[in-house]
Amino acid sequence: MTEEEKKEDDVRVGVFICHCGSNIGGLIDCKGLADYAGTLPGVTHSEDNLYTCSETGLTAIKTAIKENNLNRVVVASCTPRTHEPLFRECVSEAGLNPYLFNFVNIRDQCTWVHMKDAEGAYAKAADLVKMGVAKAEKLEPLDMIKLDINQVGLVIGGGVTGISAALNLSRQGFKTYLIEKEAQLGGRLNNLYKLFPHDIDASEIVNRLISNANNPKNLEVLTSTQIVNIHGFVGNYEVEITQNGNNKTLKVGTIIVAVGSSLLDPKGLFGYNGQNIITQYELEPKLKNNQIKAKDIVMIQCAGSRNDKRPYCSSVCCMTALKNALIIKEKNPDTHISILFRDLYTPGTEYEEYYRKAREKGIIFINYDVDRNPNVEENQVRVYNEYIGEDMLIPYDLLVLSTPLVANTDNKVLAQMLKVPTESNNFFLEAHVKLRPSDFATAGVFIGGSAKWPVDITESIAQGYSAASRASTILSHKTIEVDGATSNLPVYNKNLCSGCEICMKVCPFHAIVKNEDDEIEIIEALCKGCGVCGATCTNQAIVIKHFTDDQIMSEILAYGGK
Amino acid sequence: MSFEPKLLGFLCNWCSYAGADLAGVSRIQYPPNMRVIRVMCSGRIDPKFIVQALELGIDGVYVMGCHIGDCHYLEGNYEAVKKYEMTREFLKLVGLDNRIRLDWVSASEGVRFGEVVSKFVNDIKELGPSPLSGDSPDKDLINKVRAIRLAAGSNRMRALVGRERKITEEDNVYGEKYPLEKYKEIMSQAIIEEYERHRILIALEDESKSVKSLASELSVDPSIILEHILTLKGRAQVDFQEIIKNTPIYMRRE
Amino acid sequence: MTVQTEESKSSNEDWKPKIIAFLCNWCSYAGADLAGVSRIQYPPSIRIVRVPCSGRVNPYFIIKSLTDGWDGVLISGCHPGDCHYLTGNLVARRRFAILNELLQFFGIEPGRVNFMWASAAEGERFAMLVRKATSIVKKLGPNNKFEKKW
Amino acid sequence: MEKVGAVMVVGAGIGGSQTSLDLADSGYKVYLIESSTSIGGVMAQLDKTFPTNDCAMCIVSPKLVETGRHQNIDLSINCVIEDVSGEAGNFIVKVRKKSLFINPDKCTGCGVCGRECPIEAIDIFNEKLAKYGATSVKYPQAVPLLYAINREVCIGCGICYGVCKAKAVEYDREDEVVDINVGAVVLSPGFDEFIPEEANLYGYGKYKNVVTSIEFERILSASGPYSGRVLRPSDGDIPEKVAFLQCIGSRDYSGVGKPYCSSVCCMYTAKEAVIAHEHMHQIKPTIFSMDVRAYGKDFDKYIIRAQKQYGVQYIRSRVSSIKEVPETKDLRLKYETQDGKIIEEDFHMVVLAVGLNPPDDAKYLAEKFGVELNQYDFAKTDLLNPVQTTKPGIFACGAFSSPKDIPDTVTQASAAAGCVNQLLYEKKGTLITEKSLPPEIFVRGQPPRIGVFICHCGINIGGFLDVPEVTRYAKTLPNVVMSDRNLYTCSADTQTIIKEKVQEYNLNRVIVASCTPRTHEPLFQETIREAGLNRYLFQMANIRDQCSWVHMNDWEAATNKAKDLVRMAVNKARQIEPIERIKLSVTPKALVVGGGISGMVAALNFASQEYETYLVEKEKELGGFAKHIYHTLEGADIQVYVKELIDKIKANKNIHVFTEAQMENIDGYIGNFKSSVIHGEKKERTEFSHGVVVVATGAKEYQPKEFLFGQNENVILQSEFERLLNETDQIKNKKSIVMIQCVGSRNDEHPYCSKMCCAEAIKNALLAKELNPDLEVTILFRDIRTYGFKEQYYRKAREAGVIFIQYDENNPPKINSDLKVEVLTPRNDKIYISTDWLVLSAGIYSDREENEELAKMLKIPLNDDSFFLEAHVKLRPVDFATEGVFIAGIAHCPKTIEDSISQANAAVSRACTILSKDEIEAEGKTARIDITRCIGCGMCIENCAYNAIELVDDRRFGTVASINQVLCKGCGACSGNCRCSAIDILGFTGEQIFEMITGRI
Repeated sequence: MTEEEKKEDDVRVGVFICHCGSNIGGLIDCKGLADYAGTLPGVTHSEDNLYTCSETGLTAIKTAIKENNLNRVVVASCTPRTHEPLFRECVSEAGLNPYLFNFVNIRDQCTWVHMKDAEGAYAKAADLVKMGVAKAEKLEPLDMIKLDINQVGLVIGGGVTGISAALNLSRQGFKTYLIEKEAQLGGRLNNLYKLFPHDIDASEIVNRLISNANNPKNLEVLTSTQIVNIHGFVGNYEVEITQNGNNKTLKVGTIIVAVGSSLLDPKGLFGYNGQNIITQYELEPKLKNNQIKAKDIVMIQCAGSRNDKRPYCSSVCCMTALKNALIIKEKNPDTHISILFRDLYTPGTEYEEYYRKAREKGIIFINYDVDRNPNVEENQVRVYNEYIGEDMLIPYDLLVLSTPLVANTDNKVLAQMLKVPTESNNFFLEAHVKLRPSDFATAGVFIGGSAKWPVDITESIAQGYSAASRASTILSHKTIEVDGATSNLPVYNKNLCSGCEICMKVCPFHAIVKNEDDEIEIIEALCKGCGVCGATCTNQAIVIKHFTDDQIMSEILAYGGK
Repeated sequence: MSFEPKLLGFLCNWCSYAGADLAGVSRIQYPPNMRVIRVMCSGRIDPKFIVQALELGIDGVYVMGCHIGDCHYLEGNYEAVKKYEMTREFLKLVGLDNRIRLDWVSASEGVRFGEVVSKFVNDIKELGPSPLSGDSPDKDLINKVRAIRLAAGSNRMRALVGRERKITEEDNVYGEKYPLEKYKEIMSQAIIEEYERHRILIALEDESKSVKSLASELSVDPSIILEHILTLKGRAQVDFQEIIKNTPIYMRRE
Repeated sequence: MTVQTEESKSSNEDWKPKIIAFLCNWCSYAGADLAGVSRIQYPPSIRIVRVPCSGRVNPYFIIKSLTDGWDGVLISGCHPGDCHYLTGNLVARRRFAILNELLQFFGIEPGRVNFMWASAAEGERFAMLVRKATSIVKKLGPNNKFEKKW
Repeated sequence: MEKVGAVMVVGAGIGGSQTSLDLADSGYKVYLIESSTSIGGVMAQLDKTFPTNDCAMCIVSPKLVETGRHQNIDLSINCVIEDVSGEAGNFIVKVRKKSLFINPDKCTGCGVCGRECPIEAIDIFNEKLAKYGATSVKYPQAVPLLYAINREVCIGCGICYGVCKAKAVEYDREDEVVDINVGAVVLSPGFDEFIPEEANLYGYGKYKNVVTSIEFERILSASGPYSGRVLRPSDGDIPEKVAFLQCIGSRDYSGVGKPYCSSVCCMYTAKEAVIAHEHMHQIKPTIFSMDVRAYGKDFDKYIIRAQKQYGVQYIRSRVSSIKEVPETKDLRLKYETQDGKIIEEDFHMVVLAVGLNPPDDAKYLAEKFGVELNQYDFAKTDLLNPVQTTKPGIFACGAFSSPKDIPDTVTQASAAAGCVNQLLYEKKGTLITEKSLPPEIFVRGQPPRIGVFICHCGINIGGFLDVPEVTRYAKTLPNVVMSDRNLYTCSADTQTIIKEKVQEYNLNRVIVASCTPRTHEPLFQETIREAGLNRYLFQMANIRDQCSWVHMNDWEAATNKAKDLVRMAVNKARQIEPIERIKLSVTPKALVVGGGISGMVAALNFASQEYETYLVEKEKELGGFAKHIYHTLEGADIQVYVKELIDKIKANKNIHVFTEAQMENIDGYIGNFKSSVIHGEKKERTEFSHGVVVVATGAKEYQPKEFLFGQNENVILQSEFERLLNETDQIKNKKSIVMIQCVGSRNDEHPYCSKMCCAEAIKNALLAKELNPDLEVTILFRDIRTYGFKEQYYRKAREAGVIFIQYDENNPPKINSDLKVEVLTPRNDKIYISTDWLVLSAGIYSDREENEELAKMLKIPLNDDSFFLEAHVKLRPVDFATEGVFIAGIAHCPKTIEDSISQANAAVSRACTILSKDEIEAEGKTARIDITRCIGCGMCIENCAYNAIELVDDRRFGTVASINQVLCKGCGACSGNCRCSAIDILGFTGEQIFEMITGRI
């Protein structure tokens, strides 16, 4: 008997009631229930077994299918959440399409919870079986959506996160493209002098990463490259790029976003003038070729961050300030350095120790309150000190502002191309902060580094690897199967659809698009099957496979029907 | 013997269904009156499912989903709330609104699942059997509930409820948040209008009638009936048939 | 050279009459358009020929239509006084009064050729007239008075 | 300041559209600014219009379509005037074009967004009786057919963007502010009707069945919410007894309404009553009125027909109160009859004839344009030139200056254009761009190569019939070399595709199967002309409005019908020939017949535009009827005005005056008239040629036979009385004067109102009272018709103690030899008034023999009151059916002096649309005679309403008919009964129609 199912009207349902030892059989008369099932319309075979999920139970199902050439199977036992895959596998082996199977829960949601009311439990079980059979009659064969995967990875952004992700992916054997907007890799790292907490030379890290990136066999680096447009979906992306003038299209399976973040333009912040009032980032190159001669240095933390315009902490500026202060102190110990801070973020073991070292070196830390910002005068800073209850005047001939990292201005454009969301500060928004930090809701796109949230180098590298491994879960298959129970706009409903695009707006996975001849199209590969679009479609044109209106209505009618 | 309510529950697969299973595993006992239909997400519940159940005489319908923010599909339960609120406002027109309920039960709240189901069974017991249950429920009420089901499924209502959340909580096409109370006003106005219009369509199914006879049958002011007849004529669902003694008679057209 | 369409004339219930309609451009043609704009449905039995004025309809057109196998003819112009060309429809009215007698003389059943007035705002009335004409011609059955020309 | 050859017209109702068309046809660039989203104004809301009862939509939409498409008219809708600077000849107006949130270039008006919009907003066009979506068009036949989003009610759900296939919806579309440089401005913002909300003493707003007259228009309209069935808003039943209440918010001194008379309510109420009865024969209309002011041409006849033929009952009484009967929602009216009885009567429905207020933005416009408003907030205009506002270079026409009906509005619209001509005539033609067209490809004799373009129109056609199948089918038809289908054939990009295909397949016939040719034929004809094909090598098949939209649920039948329509179009296309439009030269000179005020004003207007003008007057000197009038009711000095006109004419070198002159002969046709006149005592004869004729021959004062006129020298006419008052002081020793109105008017001999006698009587009565305060003045009247702002003088006369007694038409007052007047009052008790002078208000009559002579020469008709009959009472009130001949003054019908002046300027403006062109193009689709078959029987001549046919002798074929292409309109009435089928109409030839008939078996 081949896979093709029987004719539509010739529905032949088989019902299998499970005793589950005494968990069900102990409370209700399973035999009676099986006989009752036999009387239901469309049921040609019903039986009860001690343990349907056992080997004997499964073989019983397979033989029953063959003997009575059943084209629908209903199993009444425990919960589908654990056993549905098992029974689908079983019916499929018997040549029946796995979706022509329906599960009725008469244990966890019936016998186990109505132990003192056997009669009520039996009545409930009977109704549930009746509803299960009614839905079974309306089931249609579905096939898993096979999706061939282009086993090529793409990493956008050649900063430390991007390089690590690309290295990781290419080392796993996947052909990987690494594209970078600027002329050379390294991103923000090129600008830094030393890296906390071990004061390793930034250029050393960069060169190591770049050298690795340039020689492994299946990694192709494309610098000064811009993305024009991205089409397609998981496993089948086509990314149009331009590299100084000539356009190319890369065919890739997954995309890792590692575009990092950018510096806040300090104009108008505490009288910034670029000469003796500069930012930490402008200080780094000066330290490198040690042009710093200043005697009194003042640093102001949280300059332009943790206010209502940018209500977040960039997590790297405190450590950067300490690092630079220590380097200066080392060069000429008698420079007076005072750091005005609101809260000093040095989490973890090494960072806290770094802070302690700075204190020992005599760097003065003065706390200021958020609504009494220090104000910068000609060559002194006036700051209110809570402890002494009055303003302190700290002279400076060099003032360094620890400004925050902000989201790239072009994040929105990339987000639109990838059809992924950005949060209120325009950083990229991951699928779930705890459970899926490196995924996007839209399948096939992953995220790492300060493109998601400002993080330091170690965290960036870690997130790079995480994104790479998440991507490899897809790239490692030639084809992947996506659950068949997705939403669908069938041909026979095409003239019903008015094109109002409400389904597009209500689908969080951007699985519904308008194709070029302006018709609504559902990308089943991206659809998770939640069915919200089906319940929302104004002209009731969208069908939710395996949970169609018809099927659910038949369950209601079976229960409520007189 | 005492009244045993017939209840129907729609449980979302990832949270409330799992909660129900957990109640089973923990052997929490609760009354057996509720039959469960599993759906992938509470957002899948179409208002017509709920109203169809009540129309068949089921005494109560319970819709359960994940807590806000937990939804496996991110925003499914947000949509469920809006559809539930609309259904409730429709059912208020026939006094059946207290027979439906919406609640969030997470996969770890086995105990709570038992409690809420028991409470629902008791509340419905107190309320008594649905006026539509029994073997000869009053025909007028059946037509009213059927009108509600058709109205809730109408193109206009599905558009309004489909866009409500995004427009009032995020932004509409002009980039502004539309004030919620104003949207609710539009919704309530639309609900009443579509309800009355579909009652007219049902009343015209068996025979053509005049505005005045429809007004008395539906106990709605004749001038409002006239306005509805005009709109239905615009939608080519109703048409003018003839004039008998100065009174135009309208017929159903499909 | 005329082309044969596959539609053949079956004489049973679902036979659809083919009616040619001469509509004056300024009033009745506009009325037909308004029926469209207001989505008023009427039987698909008529094929409309636009003429500048009902006065343009030469009696010979009507007779030619009947001899060439149309089952019915409809001529519609502006209400008296509305005519864009002042008196075109009055000329037509006089002409068709005489033509009616001639048609009876030929043995054409009354109702197969009908004259009517519809203004640009009377979409619904136009649809009602088409329904009426179609039902009359349907009752009269196919036009087999003349030997077929094709 | 350099003058600009462009004009701005503010407000695109029927007035604004007419002015724009006149000016655009005379070579000016016109910027037509409309505040709402479609042109047509209030007239588009009307079902039928008085006095001819023709359907408003039938006559106004062709004019609106023409306005929308005219090459020289730049129409902008949804606009607000922001700022005005400059002076006559050169204004700069800042206009804000508010965004429609829909791109006008892309929107094809297919309407899917309106249908899918979930919002239901109140439809103001249908006066709140219906609802439409937040995205809507004002009414189905709107011009331009554009949808707009009403931002107040729109919730921003985005559905319209999704469903619009033309991607025309742009939510972020900004307003556009533009500075427009024009030489003159014409304000025609129309009026707003009085809303009786506050004065709900008549229950409006409280009782459902009390509606205003404008709402009743929508109830009557076949395209209105009730599809033309008159239904009661309370329960949808047909009201048998309908009461119409006149003067709601007019002639109201209580401060709620306005003190003036709104001029049009008497007539539109009579029309609404007539049409209501016509739609539903069971309706019995009753009209509660004071005076019935039916003063216009054929208005009185209309009232008489309403009473006799349609059973309309008039009760002369003011209804005191209306109460609603709760159960039946009927209305109980309480009123007092003429003979003093108080009656309570139930009606099913009440219609309040609301008056006309100035437009809501009158103050705003006045302040922006710097024009003054009069005490009633209407535009203040010059007493003797009602279109000239207080600011030079800015004119006002229509209801903005005073409440008036459509014929007067259209006349004033042309008058305003006439005045603009006088101001900017040097700049004519400077700003308009002639389209440069490629030479026409010669196709005659080539085998037909037909291209067929089938339209989807988004889903409007494609959604209901199988467009690909129809396209495939079209390809199989003989001579069709190419057929393809497009989403929107009328969109701008598809026009380029059509042009490319014409080149690529070198097509010589093009067929478009889409919507109605009425609105889209000119667009496609223009496109194929730009591709080098003669305009007329084009055919349309209407497969939307007359196929897909009306057979929505019958996919198969609709597809078959579409195939048939396409084949019929192809069959006809095989027979079409290119048609040349005949060009005619124009002699830039004008002839004005009649030297009264109208004639003189017309002649001066022509001359001021440097057109040579011939003025022919049959008397010894100029002046005409107005010579013996001293002042108008409003106080303008006519004697001085007439003298000034005569001096200006004598001084003007462009005007040749012929006095004591008689037209000997006028022949030729538009643009090429040749006339000869016999003038002076010595009866010299002069010949001259000219391009246009203005008939201003005036009319005569009625010489009464009744009331002992002629036998007793104390029985005098109003004109004589005015002379006595102004030149003698005999009035001082008179004790009592009695005036009798409607002498020689509104009777069987002259069944029309002479319009100016009431005003004359009240003017003289006031003057007499002023000269001799304790003089007793009694006016015996049938109706006092002091319409518009003249109402205030009627009020003054009453306050001055003049006694008004109404007499019934059937027993008029009697007079005996010793001047004792016996009159029967409405309460039918007899009273006797002795009088020193009996003053008769004699009407105006027109002498048939005198007019007949001129009528024959110009081939123009007279109506049965022997006044001249204009082409169309509403839309062409100053034109004759015969092109190139125009009418002004009381030769058209009795009217006041300022109206005559307006009509004179209007006639000149209409004439300038011809004189301003070196050559004019005649309509292409005209009749052609095959003289070999014509036997010269002359049957066709009677049928031609435009006298375009005459019998001529031909050398070879004897007397044959010959058609003047210029005058022929192509209606085909002549060809219908040509016995030897010698006449054919190009574009609708017999051959073509035969092919369409036989093509379909």
